[in-house]
Amino acid sequence: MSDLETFRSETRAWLEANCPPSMRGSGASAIAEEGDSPIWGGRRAKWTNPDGKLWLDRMAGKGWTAPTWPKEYGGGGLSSAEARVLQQELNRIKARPPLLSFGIWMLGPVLLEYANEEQKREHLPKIARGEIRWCQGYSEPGAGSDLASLRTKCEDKGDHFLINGQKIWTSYANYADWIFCLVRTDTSKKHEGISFILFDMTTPGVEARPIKLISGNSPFCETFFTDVKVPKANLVGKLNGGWEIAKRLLQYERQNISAGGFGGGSGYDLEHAAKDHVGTENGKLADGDLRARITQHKMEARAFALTVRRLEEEAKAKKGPSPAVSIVKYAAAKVNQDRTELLVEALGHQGLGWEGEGFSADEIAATRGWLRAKGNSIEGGTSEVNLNVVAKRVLGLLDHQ
Amino acid sequence: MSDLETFRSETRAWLEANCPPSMRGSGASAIAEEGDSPIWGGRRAKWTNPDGKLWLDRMAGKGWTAPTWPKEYGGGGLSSAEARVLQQELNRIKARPPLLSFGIWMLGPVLLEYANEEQKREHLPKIARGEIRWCQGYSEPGAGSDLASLRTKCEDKGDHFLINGQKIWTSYANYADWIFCLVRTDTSKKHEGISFILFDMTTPGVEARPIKLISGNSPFCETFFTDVKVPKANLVGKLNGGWEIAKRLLQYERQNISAGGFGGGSGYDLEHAAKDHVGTENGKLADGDLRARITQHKMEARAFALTVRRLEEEAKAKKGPSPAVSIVKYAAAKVNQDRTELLVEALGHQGLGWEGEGFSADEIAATRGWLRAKGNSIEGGTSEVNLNVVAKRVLGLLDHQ
Amino acid sequence: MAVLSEEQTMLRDAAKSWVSEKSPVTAFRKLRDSGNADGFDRTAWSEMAQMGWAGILIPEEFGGSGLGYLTLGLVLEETGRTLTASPLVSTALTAATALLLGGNDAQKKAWLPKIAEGKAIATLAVDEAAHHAPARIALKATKSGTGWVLSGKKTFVLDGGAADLVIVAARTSGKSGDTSGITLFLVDGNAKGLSRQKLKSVDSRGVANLSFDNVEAGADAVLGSVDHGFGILEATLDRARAGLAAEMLGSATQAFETTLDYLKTRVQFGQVIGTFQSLQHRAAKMYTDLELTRSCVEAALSAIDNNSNDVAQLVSLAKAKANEVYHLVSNEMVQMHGGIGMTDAHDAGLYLKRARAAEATFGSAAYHRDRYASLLEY
Amino acid sequence: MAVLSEEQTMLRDAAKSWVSEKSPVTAFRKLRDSGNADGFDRTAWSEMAQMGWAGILIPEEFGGSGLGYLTLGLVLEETGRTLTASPLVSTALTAATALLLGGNDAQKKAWLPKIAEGKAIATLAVDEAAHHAPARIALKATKSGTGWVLSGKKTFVLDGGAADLVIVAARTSGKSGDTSGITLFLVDGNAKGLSRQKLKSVDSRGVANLSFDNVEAGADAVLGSVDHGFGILEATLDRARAGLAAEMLGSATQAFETTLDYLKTRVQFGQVIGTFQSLQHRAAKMYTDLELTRSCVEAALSAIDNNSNDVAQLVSLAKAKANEVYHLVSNEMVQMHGGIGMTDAHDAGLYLKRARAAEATFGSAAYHRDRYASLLEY
Repeated sequence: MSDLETFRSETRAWLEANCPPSMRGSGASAIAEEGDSPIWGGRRAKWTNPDGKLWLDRMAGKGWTAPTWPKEYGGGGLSSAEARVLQQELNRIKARPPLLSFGIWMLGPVLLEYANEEQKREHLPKIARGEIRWCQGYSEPGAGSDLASLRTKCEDKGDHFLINGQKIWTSYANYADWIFCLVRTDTSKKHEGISFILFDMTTPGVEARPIKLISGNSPFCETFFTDVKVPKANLVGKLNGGWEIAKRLLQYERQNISAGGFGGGSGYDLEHAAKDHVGTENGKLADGDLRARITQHKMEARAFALTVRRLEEEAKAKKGPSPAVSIVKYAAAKVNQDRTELLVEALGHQGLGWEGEGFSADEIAATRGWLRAKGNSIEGGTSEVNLNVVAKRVLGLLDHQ
Repeated sequence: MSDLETFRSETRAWLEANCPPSMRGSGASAIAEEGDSPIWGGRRAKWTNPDGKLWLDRMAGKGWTAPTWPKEYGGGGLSSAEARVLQQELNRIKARPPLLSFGIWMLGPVLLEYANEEQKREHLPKIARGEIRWCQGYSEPGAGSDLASLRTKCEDKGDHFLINGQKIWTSYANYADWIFCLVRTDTSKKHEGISFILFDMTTPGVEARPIKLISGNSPFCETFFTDVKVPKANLVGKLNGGWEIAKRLLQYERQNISAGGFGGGSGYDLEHAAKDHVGTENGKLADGDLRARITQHKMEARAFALTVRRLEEEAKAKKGPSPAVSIVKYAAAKVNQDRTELLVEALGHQGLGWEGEGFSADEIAATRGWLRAKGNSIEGGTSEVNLNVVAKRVLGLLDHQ
Repeated sequence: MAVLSEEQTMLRDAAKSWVSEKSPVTAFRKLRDSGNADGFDRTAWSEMAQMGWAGILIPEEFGGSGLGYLTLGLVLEETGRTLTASPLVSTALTAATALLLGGNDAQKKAWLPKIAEGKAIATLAVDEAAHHAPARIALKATKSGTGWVLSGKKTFVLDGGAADLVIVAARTSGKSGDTSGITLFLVDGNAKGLSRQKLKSVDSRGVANLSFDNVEAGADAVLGSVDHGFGILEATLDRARAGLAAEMLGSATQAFETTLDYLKTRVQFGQVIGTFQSLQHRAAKMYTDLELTRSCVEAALSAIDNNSNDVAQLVSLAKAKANEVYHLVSNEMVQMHGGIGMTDAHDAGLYLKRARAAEATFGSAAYHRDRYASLLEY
Repeated sequence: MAVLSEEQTMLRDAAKSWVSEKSPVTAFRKLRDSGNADGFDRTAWSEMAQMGWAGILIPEEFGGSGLGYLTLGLVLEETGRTLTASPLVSTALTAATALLLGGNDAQKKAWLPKIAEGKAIATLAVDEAAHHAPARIALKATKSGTGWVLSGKKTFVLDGGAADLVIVAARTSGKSGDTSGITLFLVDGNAKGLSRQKLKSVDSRGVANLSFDNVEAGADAVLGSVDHGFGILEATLDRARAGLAAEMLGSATQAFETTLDYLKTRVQFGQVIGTFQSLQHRAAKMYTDLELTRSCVEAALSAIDNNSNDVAQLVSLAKAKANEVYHLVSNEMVQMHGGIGMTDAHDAGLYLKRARAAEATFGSAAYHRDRYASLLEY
């Protein structure tokens, strides 16, 4: 039996023994919308279900919340092959993710690459154990697609930095313990005047106001900084060297999206919803028009999933990401928006409830998920920016003069 | 009985008496592709069917080849209301157009507006009588969408102009008697260095080479000018004042397209072709996917026709074209391309014949028409240019800086 | 824009100014946040009625102006621009049409003047499931003595919670799916045995599920003739669809104009984003679709006014195109506004939500494509 | 691009260089203008066979290399890039597959070595009308003595005019539309009673209509078992569809790259037109579709090589996506080239014509969407 197969059987056995029954079964993606879900961890985690804490601690104990990170930083030290096996085994028993964390998805990888030893030892283990919950301070009201035009000021006051400004679309800032933040340390240059810095959200002068979305949820905040004092040791990488880190982190963010595409919304299965509400004629959906469009979508979704897998294999073989990864974020957004639109259409009026009597939980989730999905082509780089990137970096087309 | 109704009954009676039986019944649009169709008139017209000449002469006699032009220039002097009645009566008996003519559609209107009295008296009656067939010398190999970058040189040699250069996409130049042509009379300016000039295609130094299209037809030519001597009296409007005339003429060209949209290709009716080849299940096309797309197209085609009618009514009421006319060329091209694509799809392999045994004439016409239609979004201003125009002139969006 | 009579132009302009003064989008937002159970503002509705809008379809003898459908469409387009939620569609358009097409003199006398005055809210109750399907009527009406007893349910009835009069499509013979055997009944909104469940829909309009438990209706409650109600029902629905399409055209047009303004002001990469060609072309295509749709909506409304024989075709065309263009524009409104368009504080979400609700009402685009194809027999 | 073995990489590179040297688009154009009746160049075909391409699917014992479908797909992608017209699809892919899946040892011995050598042209004759419909088999095979007699017609048979061997799907029981009652027969291309009408198709490939007038076939001509040929037929078609999808992917990729080069060189308004954002976004979307399609094509071919149980699904996915992307790219190739793309002298028209012919072969996108939905039981 190959090492990998040994690893698989051991993993399977361990999961059988250690994954609490209440942590099995789907729903993780739905939970991801709720800010107070225990699975996000952090200082202020509310353990509505103690099994959540148990599951997190057991997985963190093995370093499997961050399977491929080095052991010395609280990771599992697994090879990507082993990590894939672990994920397959987790999927097999429909285990909930032990920890949802921007620290693991986005910050960790760049700290491993750009942070100094002290910063790694300080932050990575706490991320892996789910002790500290992080949020991302990137966009500003005037700096959306054009992120590098950000203006949040960071002044060198000798023994500390002083930060003043405003961020927007900071995910769950109202629940986060720390923030990784892009700040302007030189106003004379654009990209070369940006630094990447970390600080505690409880520092005086930090205020996070949740933003209510059209879906009714508030996964994002406006975050205000007024004379926030930050130790100089919290700067990651070089002063004015933050843009490179910022771009790399966005790559990880997009790869993270690519891993599964956008989920969220209702678990309601599209063709079954259509069968229930539109009916069938000798086995086929009665509405041939809708059936054709559902199929077109399902094919595109399948093609997307196959592409993500192919790109992973190629990246593994080539020891580097294929240029095609830049299409993934765009495609992921389109696939999820098409799915949620079709689901709402298939449900008819039942898919257009806001709350209260007359609508099932799945139906409400479908409505909310459809609305939430509109953000997929905006958050983390708009689809327009994605297409610009493909045109210029991959296809080699030039800027308009 | 209103004057208009009197006019209608008189017109109907006259047409009954004067439209030869062989000139009734459809087919005009198909004929439009054939360069040697008698209905184009001109010095070299081949009257394969003498009725064609008869029909032309009778209509020209009443000035009804150019119904709304003033009588003194060979027109019918009709009001637009009367002209509409005439058209309705022609349609009623499925009369073929007595004359297909770029002279009537495009050149005539601008001559009426910009030419001097002598030029009007010289050219308009011959156009109306179909004695002189005209072609359009606009595009050049290097000046397509960017028409104003044209380089065909026109030098003032004191007693005459000397023209050197090359035109492309000159419709039926190989059959035309005269050309209306855009030339560069000042190389120091772009738009302000263009003049609008007329000359005889038999002038020494003029050569027209047909271009074979992907459809197999050759409705266009490359036209070469080598030291072509043109009388100075042939300049229309001011020297270097040709761009205004050029733009106005393009408007007439697009309005002319708008009148009926792009036709051509097979008369084969879309849903009947689909019924024949795809079959039906309890009255509906067996292929629900194709049925939905055919319907989407038929709805768009109907919406387009209704829009053309509405714009005409509004223009009449407002005494001026609605800004919305600028969408017509774009929409007309899309509608015709969708129709021809769907027809070929509905016909399956039978819609993919080039010539010879195994395919009916209608099927071959469908194939050729589908290929020819690809040019609809290119000729007379590409769809991209149309959309730019709408964005800037109608929606008031600015150029990229 | 169709060529209008002076009377129509005056009414359209009056609507424009009233809507912008009295009923901007902020008014609808306030209504939504107030949790108003009716789903519309009764004060605003009485003002609309005073301006004669509730009686545009109703002949002068019954207290209206009888100006017709194209005229009502002009008003609906204006109210649609600001998402004004009112009984215009349920009462002044749909119910009034049913009474005009099917009502006897007594029925007209009883209801039309009240509707024209804005004193009565009325609605049509057709569908019984999530998708529009006028022939799928299972709600049973059985003879009892001289009258009838109704039992069954109706779903997503516009203003069904507030309605004083509910015009109910009931099954008097045959089975669900048959076009024959359907009869229309006038039922009092407060009739015994009728229970109404007000729904919280995504677009905050007043819709309700109604359930009928042996609701009694007299012989005089029958609208039109027994078992042959489908003709009136379809004709009524076609007029309702055309009017709703006009409202949707207004909403889509405003959504487009608001987005266009944003394209002209929002700066990124040192440029007003409206200078980016891909956005310009998308905007130009939306404008094209809006113009095509306007032609269809106006043609459908005029065909109704002229009793043309192609009303059904033109109405399905108009509703399908209105669905498609409002769907597209409402999505682009969010996308082109970027993050701000995702916030509840911005209007984009309100247009998006109204779009889908209106698309599903009286037939989706797919429903009308199928109907159009069937009318053309393929 | 899938992760390839060294052997696959070598073969792919060999194909790349042979195609660019010996079979550029100009070669196909010359073939077309020469009015060659076969629809392919026999010298080129024997060169391809010498390189082993005709035997990629055929086991070594029968003179092939048995490298499998993903490998053949690599070659087809390269030949597709330059629109190379050859019997690869009809013979090396489709007919070879049918023999491998259904043939007995004698039949394999008789034909596979000749195919691998490039000495025999073979094809599969299925459809009898304008649209692909594998169960709609009316061509009748009736028992006569120990053998059979075939009568009926087949349409648009690839290389049907040049084929030495025609594998015919015939009806031995039941009625057209039934999946049972279909039997496959090996028929000599020159058999008595078989008349072949070579067609001039828009893409100039060698297709023919065949009519069978009491064509005799011995008992040993039956491929597989009587009345149960549909299983082999569908399995064969799925492999043919996947291979054709690979060829189409190659054509679409080249059409895209040629267009991209033009965008980088053509100047209008003082700009290289590739700098216009609307064209950039359209190009980026085409690139995205090409990448998605590549994943589907490679997944389908690998699934065939691995005998996965989802071959049918993945193949319909791959063919549908290949149809859609080649359709889109071939249209954009003409549009983005402008006037020059409309001329017969330019390659755009050749790609456009091949696109539609390939789309219609072995099932349109709509056909495979319908099949995919049926496989998923909705």
